[in-house]
Amino acid sequence: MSRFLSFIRQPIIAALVLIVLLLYLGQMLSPGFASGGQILRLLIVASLLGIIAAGQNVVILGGREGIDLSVGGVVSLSAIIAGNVMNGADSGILPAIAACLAAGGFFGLLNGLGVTLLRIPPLVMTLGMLGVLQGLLVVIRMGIPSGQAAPALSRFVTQPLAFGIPGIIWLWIAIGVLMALMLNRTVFGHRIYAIGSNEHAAYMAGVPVRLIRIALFMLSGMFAAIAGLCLLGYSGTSFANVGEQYMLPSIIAVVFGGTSLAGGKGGYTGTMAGAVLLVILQSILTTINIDESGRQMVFGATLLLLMMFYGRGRAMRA
Amino acid sequence: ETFKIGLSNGWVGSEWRTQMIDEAKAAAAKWKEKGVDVEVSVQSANVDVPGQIAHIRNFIAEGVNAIIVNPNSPTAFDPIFAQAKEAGILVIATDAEVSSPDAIYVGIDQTAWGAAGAKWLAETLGGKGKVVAINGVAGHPANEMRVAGYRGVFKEHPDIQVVNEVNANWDQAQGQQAMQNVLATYPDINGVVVQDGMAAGAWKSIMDAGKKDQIAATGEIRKDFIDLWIKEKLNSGATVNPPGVMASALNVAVLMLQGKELKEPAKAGQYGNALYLPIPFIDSKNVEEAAKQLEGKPGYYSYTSSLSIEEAEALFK
Amino acid sequence: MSKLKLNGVSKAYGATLALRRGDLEVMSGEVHVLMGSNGSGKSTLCKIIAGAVRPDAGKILIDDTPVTITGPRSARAQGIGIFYQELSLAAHRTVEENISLAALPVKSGVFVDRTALKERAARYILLFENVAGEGFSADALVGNLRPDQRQLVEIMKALASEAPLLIFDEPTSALDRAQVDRFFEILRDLKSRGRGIIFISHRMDEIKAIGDRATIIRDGETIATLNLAETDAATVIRLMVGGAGDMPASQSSAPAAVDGKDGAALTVRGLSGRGFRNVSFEVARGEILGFGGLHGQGQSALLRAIFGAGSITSGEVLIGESRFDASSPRDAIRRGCAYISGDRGRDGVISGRPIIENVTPIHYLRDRLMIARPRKLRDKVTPALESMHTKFPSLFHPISSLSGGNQQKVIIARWLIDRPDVLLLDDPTKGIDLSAKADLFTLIRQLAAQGLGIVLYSSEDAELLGNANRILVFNGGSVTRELTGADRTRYNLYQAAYEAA
Amino acid sequence: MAETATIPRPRREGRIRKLLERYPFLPALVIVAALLALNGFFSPASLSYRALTGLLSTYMALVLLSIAQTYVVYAGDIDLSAGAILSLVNVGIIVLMERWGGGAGAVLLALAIGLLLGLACGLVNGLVVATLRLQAIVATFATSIFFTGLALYILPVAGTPAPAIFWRTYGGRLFGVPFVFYILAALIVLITVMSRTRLVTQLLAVGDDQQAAYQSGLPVIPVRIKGYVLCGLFSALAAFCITGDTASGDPLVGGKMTLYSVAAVVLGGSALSGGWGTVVGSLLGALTIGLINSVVFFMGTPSEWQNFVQGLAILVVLMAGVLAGRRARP
Ligand SMILES: Nc1ncnc2c1ncn2[C@@H]1O[C@H](COP(=O)(O)OP(=O)(O)OP(=O)(O)O)[C@@H](O)[C@H]1O
Ligand SMILES: Nc1ncnc2c1ncn2[C@@H]1O[C@H](COP(=O)(O)OP(=O)(O)OP(=O)(O)O)[C@@H](O)[C@H]1O
Ligand SMILES: [Mg+2]
Ligand SMILES: [Mg+2]
Repeated sequence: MSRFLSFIRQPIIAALVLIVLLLYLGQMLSPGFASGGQILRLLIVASLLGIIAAGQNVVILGGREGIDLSVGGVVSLSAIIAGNVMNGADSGILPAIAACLAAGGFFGLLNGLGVTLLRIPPLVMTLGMLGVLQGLLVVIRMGIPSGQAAPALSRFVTQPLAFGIPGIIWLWIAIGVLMALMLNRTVFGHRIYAIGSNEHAAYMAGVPVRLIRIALFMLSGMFAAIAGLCLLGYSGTSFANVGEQYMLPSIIAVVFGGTSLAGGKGGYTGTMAGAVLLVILQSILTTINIDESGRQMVFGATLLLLMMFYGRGRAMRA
Repeated sequence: ETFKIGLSNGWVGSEWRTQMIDEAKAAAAKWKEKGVDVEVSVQSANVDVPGQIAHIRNFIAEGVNAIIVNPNSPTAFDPIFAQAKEAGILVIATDAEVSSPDAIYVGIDQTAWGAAGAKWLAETLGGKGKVVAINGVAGHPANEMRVAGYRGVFKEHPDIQVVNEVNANWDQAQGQQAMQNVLATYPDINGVVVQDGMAAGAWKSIMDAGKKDQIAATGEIRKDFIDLWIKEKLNSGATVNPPGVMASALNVAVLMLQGKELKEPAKAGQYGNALYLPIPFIDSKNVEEAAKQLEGKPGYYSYTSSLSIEEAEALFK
Repeated sequence: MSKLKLNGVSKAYGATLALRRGDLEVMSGEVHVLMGSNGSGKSTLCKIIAGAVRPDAGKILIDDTPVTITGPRSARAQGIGIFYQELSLAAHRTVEENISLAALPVKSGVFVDRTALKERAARYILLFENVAGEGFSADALVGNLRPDQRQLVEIMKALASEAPLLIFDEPTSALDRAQVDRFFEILRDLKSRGRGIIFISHRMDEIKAIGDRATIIRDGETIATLNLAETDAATVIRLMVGGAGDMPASQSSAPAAVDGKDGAALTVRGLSGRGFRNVSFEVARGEILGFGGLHGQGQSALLRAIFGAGSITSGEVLIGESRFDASSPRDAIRRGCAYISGDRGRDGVISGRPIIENVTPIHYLRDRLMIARPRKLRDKVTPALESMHTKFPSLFHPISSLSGGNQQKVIIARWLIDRPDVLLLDDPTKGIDLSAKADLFTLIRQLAAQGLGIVLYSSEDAELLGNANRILVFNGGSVTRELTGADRTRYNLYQAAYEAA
Repeated sequence: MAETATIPRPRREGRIRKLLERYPFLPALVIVAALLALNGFFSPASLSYRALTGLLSTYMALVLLSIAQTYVVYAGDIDLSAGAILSLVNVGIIVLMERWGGGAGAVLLALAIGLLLGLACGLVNGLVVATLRLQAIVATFATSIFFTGLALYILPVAGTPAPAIFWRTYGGRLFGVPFVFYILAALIVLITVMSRTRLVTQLLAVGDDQQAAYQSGLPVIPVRIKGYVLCGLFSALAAFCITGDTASGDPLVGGKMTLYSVAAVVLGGSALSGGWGTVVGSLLGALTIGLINSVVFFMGTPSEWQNFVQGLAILVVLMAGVLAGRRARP
């Protein structure tokens, strides 16, 4: 029982309660907001964010101020690569997945190498990489035919697959289960937490610190690549800069989920709840009819308010 | 005759901008046939406002004859344009108007752009119905002008009710999400005014909700959307902000550098320095024609138009 | 005169009752020793007095007046200065800035008064003249200093508070003899000037040397206050471990030399690297080789280098017959080398993680595991922890909920699941209590008997003399003397350590 | 023991290290010099007095914003709302100057209010991060959204010219010397004075190890709040410069500048983890970013490649800054 309780940690409960409250609020403000179909559609959007946040999550867990600001760039890149590889044909989906994962993994590898071999702080390394990726997007767009999503991919993302739930939500659930297993039940997972909470001690206990950190950045790149692929399915066509809007929200989702930006503490289940929470909040704000300036002020203040529930650090005086 | 023209673009986040630069370069090449050597020098990268001011400074240092800029801010360039003018450089803004009295604007009237779409929608809806608007970046001048444009039109149609206006930052995916949310809370809307860059996304949500026959919405000028439009027989109409505006601006610039004078000086617009270009409009009547122009082009390619050298010459005395 | 009085102070961290009932009275002009095994609540008590920890209940009286301490600042204002067991230094600031950190001298209201800062620092640095070691200066960055030098800075910082009541929570754990001697001189001087001093150490000889009275604390409760001059060590230990508690086995006579007929477990030939040079020795299977000498003479650096965590510029290392130049700890562990560091905060504890995850990393590596099955691991982990008599609520509690000593036991336990061939001990008992120490050395001897080659570096002479078959004395990065058989005396050890220093 | 086996440690490295320890901004200085040289090589005109004045007046805002960022980074914090504060102050003073008629008195009064506005924003950030203990990156991102909303409320669309007296002074000359040089001089004096204050030492100590600083008796929360307040004040100063250089109000003007300010701090050799760095380094870092943008152009990079080359150059220089900076730290 106590194991069960410690597994379902506090922030997740809090996030779930808040999700219900927000849905209720949304329904009050604009009837129809919390209808079944709409909730599914919100979950699709949340899956996109949540998949990116999975990568962000492991990088943050790995410590040494881990953070990946380049996810937005990788998402955009992957959407463009996928669109061009599949170009509207279902037969192109598998090659597209391979190409996206390879690209995401490659840029993750570069991030990881910079962070470990050259010891560049992740914030700096990935911010720089974001700039490079944005430049690359412009370059590879020269003369390349634009891509269309394959119909099967679009169906996977937007149409029900089983039990009335779209494939992407199933995918997200599967990722959630795999992440929980990886973090709690594999040596790799334990090593992520180890390097996140005391890198030097982990090193002295034979943990391949660099290798793992590189792997984390590669994972982040690959999750972003998967999200980019799904985003292509969501929007049908690829376009430059699709990923930009996900950079900071992916971090916020992780924080909302109770993972500490200092590393070594937290998990993915909370992040999933955090992603849902964030998406619901954003949609409520789009549906209420006030000026954009008002929306932004409400959004900023609500973010702060919500962070008060979990994002808080420890008091210096124990 | 040799002219050196600097092109500055401060944001590279969309294909439209790339096409804009490409068309401008192509326009410069055309002048060769006329025996005029137009050398373009391009600065195009993501920069902040100081970064784009630095673009202009670099051009001044390089000693160009004219600068054409797609500005990151409408007002931030007044002092630097003054310096450029002092240095004898012709400054033309395109795509977004600038407040500087030392520059002229050559491009479309964004207010009219917004109005044209709204007018099409109002007519399509027969002057009554519930409408939502999906706008670009709040506070961005082009967005605010477009908003003013459609508001003005709807004011003339008292039976059209704008039930909500949301911002989706000219991002296709955000437009799609915004449309989803809107459809959930206003299931009975009849029309959508959505700016290009987001219209494809909004339409995707409309189609996903199975409402493509109940709702009329403005559209995109990208090839992939126009193809979809024809295929799905969408009830759409798209005002065109052609990426060719910079090419038009370049042609005007060369003629001005040759010492020609405009028949009607650029005096339009809120800043009194604008030379407005015609705004093409695509609706179900001429969408096939638009598709023909775009045949063989990549999906991100936009329907475009620009002043040819001859058309530009016609504006001058 | 009573300087400080605590009445029924208590503190719980979540479910752990760190301090049940703390009663304490410290007089002006005395050195009052706090004694207790690891995790008994000494540091908690001190931090409560210093304002760093908020007590749940209890009264604090200073000069017989009840006071409320709201934080470290308020404690300072009420005349309390403290040396923290885990130090409280800013690594990128200079020694002089650290000494005055809490009350930087200012001029014109906002600017740091550099002259005053230097003068003040010079005063305290002077106190440790000649014993502070190479590289210690007012403008050195603290992060560049050795652990013992850092501890000296923390001492100076506490002294600079010029507080009437000074608390020293294990200030000597990294200091060498000369430094301890100098520090005690200073304490005696302070005492004579009427300051009240609280002092914590796990070293009996130090307690004897400096303490006036002692308060014994057990399981978060203060048991008794004794006059040290009238008590013997056995009584104190009995009080610390509780009435029927098992007495720590007093160190049996020093072990005999090992003949080495089973061959060498570890051979080091002409090894040089950062911090040590040209060191050669051999450890036979079953042998415990001691490293002695003052602090920072290359012992730790050498051990780390062998373990693959330091630099080696020349020389060679063999484990058994095969050449072994570990490029990383990972490499070293795979080939059967183990290294237990006394600096658990840096090298050992994976803080915030469950105890079980703190024990398993070596097992993961040596068994090449991919999947972590808690049930299977529990069967491996529990015996290892029990062999050290570790006290822990459950395997899934975070390690940070344990006391320092118990944390160290957890760290040691991680090396016991899969037997190594060579065990390197780098001052492994730092901060662990007497009975834990006894447990550890019993275990070490057992391991030696099973044929491991063991290298033991300890800053406590008694540990070396009591356990090592041979002792290599280090000075300036190389071995200056080898003590075997009857030569292994306290006198010889000191003499060898100091001769060239 | 003979000297034969002393630990090999080249003396040169020791000297460089000492030098870096004393002047951590040296690498940034070298990079700035190299970029200036490159600029001059590709386009001699870009090194003219006039061009340098222009560079300075354009990037003075980013310089100030980077300095603002440095003070919070000292304490191990970060302020992702610095750019939003800049925008807010920019529209705030523009609107006030306009409303009060644009005379010299109005300008000065508006500037004073602008400073107060920056201070208030900094205070909000400080309270949220230090007192409420929210994680700095996300909390200041949230406040940045709030501040941007407020800026949009004050001035919904860019526009409203600044009084001529204001921007003519900023862009003009005094006794024949461009005004920005006076600003630069004043700034250097100001940061030198600042570096001697107790607050800066305290910020650095807090950044080094917050818990240790608290246990030592430092007023950690007030110190961090003061760091954010300083950041707010310098962001307001940055807003004055951008207002001087652009002579108008734009509620989105600072949005893109925040991340550049963080990059500039790192380029200047400061540690994002806190406890180590210099303000001068950040000043140079901001100029580096400006110079990279120019050099990419003057090199004649094809337009499609400019963004890529610019990104790559910034990444490479960031790496160089970090690597050089680390050699100096213990
Ligand atoms: N030589 C070393 N000595 C001591 N600690 C080290 C050493 N190398 C690394 N560390 C510690 O381990 C952390 C991670 O280092 P690193 O990335 O080198 O690990 P690694 O992947 O095991 O590398 P390798 O096995 O190649 O040495 C460092 O931040 C540091 O704390
Ligand atoms: N921050 C904390 N969180 C949770 N528990 C703690 C914390 N600090 C101490 N404890 C617990 O409080 C108890 C007393 O710890 P304390 O550090 O006071 O012991 P100690 O007597 O100083 O031991 P040592 O001799 O090992 O330093 C221990 O059981 C420890 O696990
Ligand atoms: Mg203790
Ligand atoms: Mg290494």
